[in-house]
Amino acid sequence: MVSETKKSKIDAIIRASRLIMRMNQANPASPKSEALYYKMLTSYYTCLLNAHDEGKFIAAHTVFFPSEILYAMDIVPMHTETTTWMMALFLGEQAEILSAGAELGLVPEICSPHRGLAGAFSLGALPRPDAMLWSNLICDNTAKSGELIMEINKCPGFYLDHPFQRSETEDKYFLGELEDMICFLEEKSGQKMDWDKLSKIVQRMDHQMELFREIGELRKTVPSPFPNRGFLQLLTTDYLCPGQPEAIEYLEALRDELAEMVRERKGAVSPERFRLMTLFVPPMYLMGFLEKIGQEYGVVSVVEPLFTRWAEGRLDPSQPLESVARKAAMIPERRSMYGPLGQEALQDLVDCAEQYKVDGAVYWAFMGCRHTCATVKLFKDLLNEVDVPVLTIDCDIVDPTINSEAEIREKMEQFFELLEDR
Amino acid sequence: MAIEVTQSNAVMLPTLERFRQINDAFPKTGEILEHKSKGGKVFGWLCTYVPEEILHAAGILPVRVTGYSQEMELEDGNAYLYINNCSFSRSCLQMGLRGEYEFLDGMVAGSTCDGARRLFDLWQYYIKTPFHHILTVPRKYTGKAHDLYYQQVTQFKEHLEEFLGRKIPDEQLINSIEVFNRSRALLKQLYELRKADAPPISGAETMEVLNASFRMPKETFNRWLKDLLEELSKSSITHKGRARLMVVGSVMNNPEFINSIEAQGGLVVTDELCTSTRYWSDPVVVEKGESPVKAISKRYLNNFPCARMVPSDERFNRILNLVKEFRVDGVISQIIRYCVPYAHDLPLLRDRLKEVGVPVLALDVEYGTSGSGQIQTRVQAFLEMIEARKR
Amino acid sequence: MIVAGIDIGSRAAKAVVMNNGAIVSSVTCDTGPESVKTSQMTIARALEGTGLALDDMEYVVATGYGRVLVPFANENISEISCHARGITWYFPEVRTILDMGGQDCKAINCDAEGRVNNFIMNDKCAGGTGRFLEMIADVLNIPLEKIGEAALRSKQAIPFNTICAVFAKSEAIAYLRKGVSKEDILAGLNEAIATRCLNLLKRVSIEKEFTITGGIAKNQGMVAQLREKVGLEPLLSEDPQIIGALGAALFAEDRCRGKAAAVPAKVQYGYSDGTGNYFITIDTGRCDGCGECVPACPSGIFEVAADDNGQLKARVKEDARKKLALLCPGYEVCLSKLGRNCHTVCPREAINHTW
Amino acid sequence: MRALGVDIGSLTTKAVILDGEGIIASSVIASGDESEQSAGNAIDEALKQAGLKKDDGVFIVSTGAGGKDISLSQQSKSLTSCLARGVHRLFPSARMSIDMGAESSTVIKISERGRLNDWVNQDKCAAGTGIFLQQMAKLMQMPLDEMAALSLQAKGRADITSTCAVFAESEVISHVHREPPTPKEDIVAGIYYSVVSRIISLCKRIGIERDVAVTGGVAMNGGLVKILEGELGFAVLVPERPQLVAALGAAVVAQESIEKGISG
Ligand SMILES: Nc1ncnc2c1ncn2[C@@H]1O[C@H](COP(=O)(O)OP(=O)(O)O)[C@@H](O)[C@H]1O
Ligand SMILES: Nc1ncnc2c1ncn2[C@@H]1O[C@H](COP(=O)(O)OP(=O)(O)O)[C@@H](O)[C@H]1O
Ligand code: SF4
Ligand code: SF4
Ligand code: SF4
Repeated sequence: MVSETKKSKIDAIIRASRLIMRMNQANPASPKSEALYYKMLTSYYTCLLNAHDEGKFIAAHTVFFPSEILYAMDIVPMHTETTTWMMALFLGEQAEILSAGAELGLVPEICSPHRGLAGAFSLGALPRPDAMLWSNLICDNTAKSGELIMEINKCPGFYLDHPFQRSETEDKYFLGELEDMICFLEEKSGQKMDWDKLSKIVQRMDHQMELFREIGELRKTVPSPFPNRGFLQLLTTDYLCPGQPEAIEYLEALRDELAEMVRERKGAVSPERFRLMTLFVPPMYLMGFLEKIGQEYGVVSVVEPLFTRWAEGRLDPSQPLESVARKAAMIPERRSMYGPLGQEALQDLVDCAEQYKVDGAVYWAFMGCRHTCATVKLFKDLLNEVDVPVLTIDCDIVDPTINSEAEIREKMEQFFELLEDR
Repeated sequence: MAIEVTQSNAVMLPTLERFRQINDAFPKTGEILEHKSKGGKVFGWLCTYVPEEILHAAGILPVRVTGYSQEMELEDGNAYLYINNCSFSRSCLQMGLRGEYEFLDGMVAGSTCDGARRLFDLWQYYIKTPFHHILTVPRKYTGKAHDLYYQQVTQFKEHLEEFLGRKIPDEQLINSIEVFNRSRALLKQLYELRKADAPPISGAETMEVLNASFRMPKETFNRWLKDLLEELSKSSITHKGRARLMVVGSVMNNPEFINSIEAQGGLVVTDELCTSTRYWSDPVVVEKGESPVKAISKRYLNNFPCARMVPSDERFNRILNLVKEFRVDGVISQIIRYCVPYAHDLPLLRDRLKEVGVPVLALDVEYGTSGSGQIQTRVQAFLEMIEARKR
Repeated sequence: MIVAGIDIGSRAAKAVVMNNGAIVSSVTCDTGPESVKTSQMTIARALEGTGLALDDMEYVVATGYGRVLVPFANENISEISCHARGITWYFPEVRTILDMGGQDCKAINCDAEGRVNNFIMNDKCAGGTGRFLEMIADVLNIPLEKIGEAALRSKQAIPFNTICAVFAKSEAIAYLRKGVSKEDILAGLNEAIATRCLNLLKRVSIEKEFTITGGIAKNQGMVAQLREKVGLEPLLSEDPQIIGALGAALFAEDRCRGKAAAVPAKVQYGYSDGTGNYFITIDTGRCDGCGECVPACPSGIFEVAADDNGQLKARVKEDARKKLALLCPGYEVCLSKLGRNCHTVCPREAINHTW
Repeated sequence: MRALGVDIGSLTTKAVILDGEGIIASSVIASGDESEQSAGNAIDEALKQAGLKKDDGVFIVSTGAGGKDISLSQQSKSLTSCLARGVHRLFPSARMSIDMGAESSTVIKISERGRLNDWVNQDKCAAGTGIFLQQMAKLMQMPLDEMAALSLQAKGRADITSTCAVFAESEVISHVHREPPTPKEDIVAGIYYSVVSRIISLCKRIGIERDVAVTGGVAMNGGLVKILEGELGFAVLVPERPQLVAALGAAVVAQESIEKGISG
């Protein structure tokens, strides 16, 4: 086992995000929310970095995990996929991490963030967790990630089983799973669940979801005020700090800024020529490029149905655990990526195209993600019916060696030409 | 250097030929057409977590949905499921899209893995089979998981009853359980024969039997299999190889693939596949006072697990037991590319087998492959490696 | 003891002739379209000037892609085993082998005796193989033998996005058109290939010492890239391309020494007459000459003697061979009368009867 | 003002000149190392045919792999858009077109107005492209047209399962030297079939819609087109000079620009 303090890369992430935060603060033109976002990141990772020194219990978990419960139990969460991305993004260490994953014997067909996170653990780049938590929300990769990591870290683990469909019995089963997980955590960490705290987190989470929806509404205006890279930040916020004061602070500031821009009829790009729907996630390492090409061609992503469309509904702080379960069902990703593909999710896609006045859609077909790619054709058929052309780009979301910027630029330019022609 | 066979078996084992004919004719087998012509319904099922007894008790002929028995350009499959879903699901979908499963009156799947559930999603949209059902299959073995799965099986039964417009009585279910258990017991007998030093049946031949078991009425299958066992007991044929091998992995039902291993002298004595051991290994046990549906749901969730289940050690332990029982010298893991559950388990499984000194050959294959030259080279090298170790 | 190993690869055919543990000659020829002809031509070239003929070979082992089509070979063994065996001749300490040939690339992990522990091969796509480099050499108009040196002169390797053998070629052409130097193009390709190889190696686990075999190991540019990517100094033999054939020759020697019988040899004694088949088979691959069967047989038909390789093996006595049915009542009869027979006493299950 | 379209492909460079009536001149030359120069030569050749001089007022639109970075043209347009325009000009009923050039295969969908609606191209692997066919022809030691003619006589079809051009090569070799050897025409049919199945796979990704046109150099390969038709189950439209379609489309774009009054 590698000693974590020697090799863990968390402090490097903190240094990087703190640097960006300072740069933002120093630049009067930069929106206040930017600095708040990096402040949120800094505090999340500082907490993680110091956890073991402060005698705290670290629970590593996969994506879409109800970390509200961890916060309420005063357990320090570590979002494994996001943290691995951060390393890749800020420190440019994809190659090393992915190759460590290969060394464990994980074949290239496995989703790269998951190959990467196993690799990161085996390198000792992530702090050693005291427990590993994982679930089948959202896919087979998340469902299978846990056991290898338990073995690498020699730590206990809990697998949270999400039922596939929704019905009374299935909801009950999930609630039971959450209860069992709390028992597991109480036993392993020696800490108790603080129900009042959970209730407060749920209340803030409810507010947070409202903020997401408000931001979504603001993006419907022409021109859209929200920059292309912003979408990743929204995701990270929910992944890392659900119902946390830092998240609320950032999102409120962001909402106010966007509202202000809408009032002033200012767009994120000007002039705004094409409004895009983004399907699945663009490669993380291309965020800067997308920002640039957006400015160049007047293209702005206005909606990401698979990632930013929260289902309707409210949470009830007086029923905190039920609310945590309910939130899981409202996660945008869950509606179209997990569970049987219902008419409702498909209709929503079409509605989005109309409500957001979308000119075209770009489907980032991430080759590691099987179930999203399986919908490429279906979504394309549906969107074509309402006259929205769809560009599909095969890519890898963290490994820049799969396709070059030039190649993607070429495809996108061609697509803009197509849009122009119409 | 192939496995040594003492005699050609065509004469000795006429029933094996009959099984082979069923497989060659699939999906247009006489048995399926006959059932249809008598006004019977035929349903397709996708995964070993679909309780076949329920269909059988309803008078339906259950047929396992499989893909093309060859490696090919899956034009339709690629278009609809994209190229990164396992070629098994793409191959099945392609057969479906090309109308080769048009005789199906229903399609039943379980939420087993991403590939299977997406295949089901698209089947629902693009291939309009009259009846569709997907069961939520929990990934755990806890009491709560059993309760949930029991509920799911009950709901499935109710959905089916509604579709058929009649009830499925418990007596029918009990009868079906008996038929299926008999089938399982007979298959177990067949596998017992393979424990011998020089078994009377090869791995590729066993696969023919298994394939036929998904594609014909169980009653007939049981009769035939009994005949085959009889013939085997009288036959003087023996098979001997350079090493005793076990094939593990997801789905695989092309006997040619096993044949290409056996052509190198590796005798396949047992396996751990969706299309074999995982299909037949555990019987349904109806405890006193228990409803047949409960007994069925219990068996299906507790059955020899797929890599989707947690903890994986349940599966690993079963594999280790088989390795011991069948005196396995080496394990060939064949994983269809883009099959995530099995690919994720491989590093751990390799470690477990290493502890007991059993080497693993990992092959990434496409569904339907019959074993290319490259695969044969690998198998040959693997056998040489096993022999070198024994020395 | 004169033996030969022949490796019919996808791009080149190699042969090694050995006499009592010393290499007599070795050759490398192009692989023609017909494996049979290629193999005959290759062995003929290898024997040229040695004063030896094909008939003098006691044992020939074939390996490589065309191994099953060598008419004069006594046995075929996969190239994976042969490379591992061959490299021990030079470097017994090698644990990790990267074999880079014409159409495939293999990473092998082996032990001190050249026994393979684990291996992995590329498939589906020939990008990054010897054939690929040949195409590039062709495009750049540099002789294959010179591409290694050329790459070493590069100052700034250019990044390649594709590993498809055919497309990399056109990408290379495009770079040429843009005026990028041939050296830099080669270095860029080598880097892309080395990355792929590293991934293969990682999947079998990299241990010291490390070697590269196969024709591409002659390409210094490639070797330099691999040295850097893998982070280990590869041990290189003087002709890495013949390692497979050398391994095959070493296996042939082993066979001659009877270390292991090539085909599990079975010796049959007996006859058939109007009343039935009377054969006793002794599996000499299994028999270790323990002699348990000799006293166990009430008719005393067995004896133990040294075989051609000087190993002790059981056999049926000369004078008993013609009258087996008279001497031996059948093993089941023995068992029921005496409670034991030659089958039950043999610890290695080497004896079989037909009656 | 005349409209000139130039398509700089990886293998050949094509130029087409249009006036109000129709095509007045065209040229096909081998692409050289320099896109600029290839384009220049093709343009000069076409102008010569038309009896025109550069300063006679031509508006040039370039397209193709090398079309973007040349200074000779007043405008550049992507290959897919030009193909759509070109095909629409020739076959207004075509809703889909398969373009098979040397190093890429592109399938496009065309709206009723002749605009590009959707496209997909063969990426990252040479299987199923013209250059693959050329390599195979070299291997079979016969010219492309002879090979095409031969395929029409095939009774069977050799199995060529490898998708990688290099591996397919060794499959072909093993067919040639099999005992008894697979008939040459069957091998050729097998090769064509492997290309066709890839192409159809591409088509299916965006959904096949009739009528279908086939363009690019490979469309001159009658044998392949026949197999393609067989697999599609209906006849396709093949222009008289399929190689020129993209250049024609570029010329159409040039004409539109002239009409809109944009000039260089
Ligand atoms: N002198 C050389 N310099 C560089 N590369 C070489 C040289 N000789 C052979 N090669 C490379 O080695 C390859 C053949 O390797 P080899 O191991 O013989 O392959 P195979 O066994 O598959 O025929 C050729 O394709 C070529 O790329
Ligand atoms: N006469 C012919 N018969 C059959 N195929 C041909 C013929 N001429 C060219 N081809 C095919 O067309 C391809 C070149 O197509 P082309 O459209 O000129 O390519 P690009 O535009 O990419 O340069 C060649 O690779 C070859 O396969
Ligand atoms: S990207 Fe797809 S495969 Fe990867 S974790 Fe997410 S849902 Fe799973
Ligand atoms: S092969 Fe793997 S991915 Fe495909 S259906 Fe089976 S378990 Fe799922
Ligand atoms: S069966 Fe009896 S008599 Fe025959 S060889 Fe064996 S011990 Fe001897």
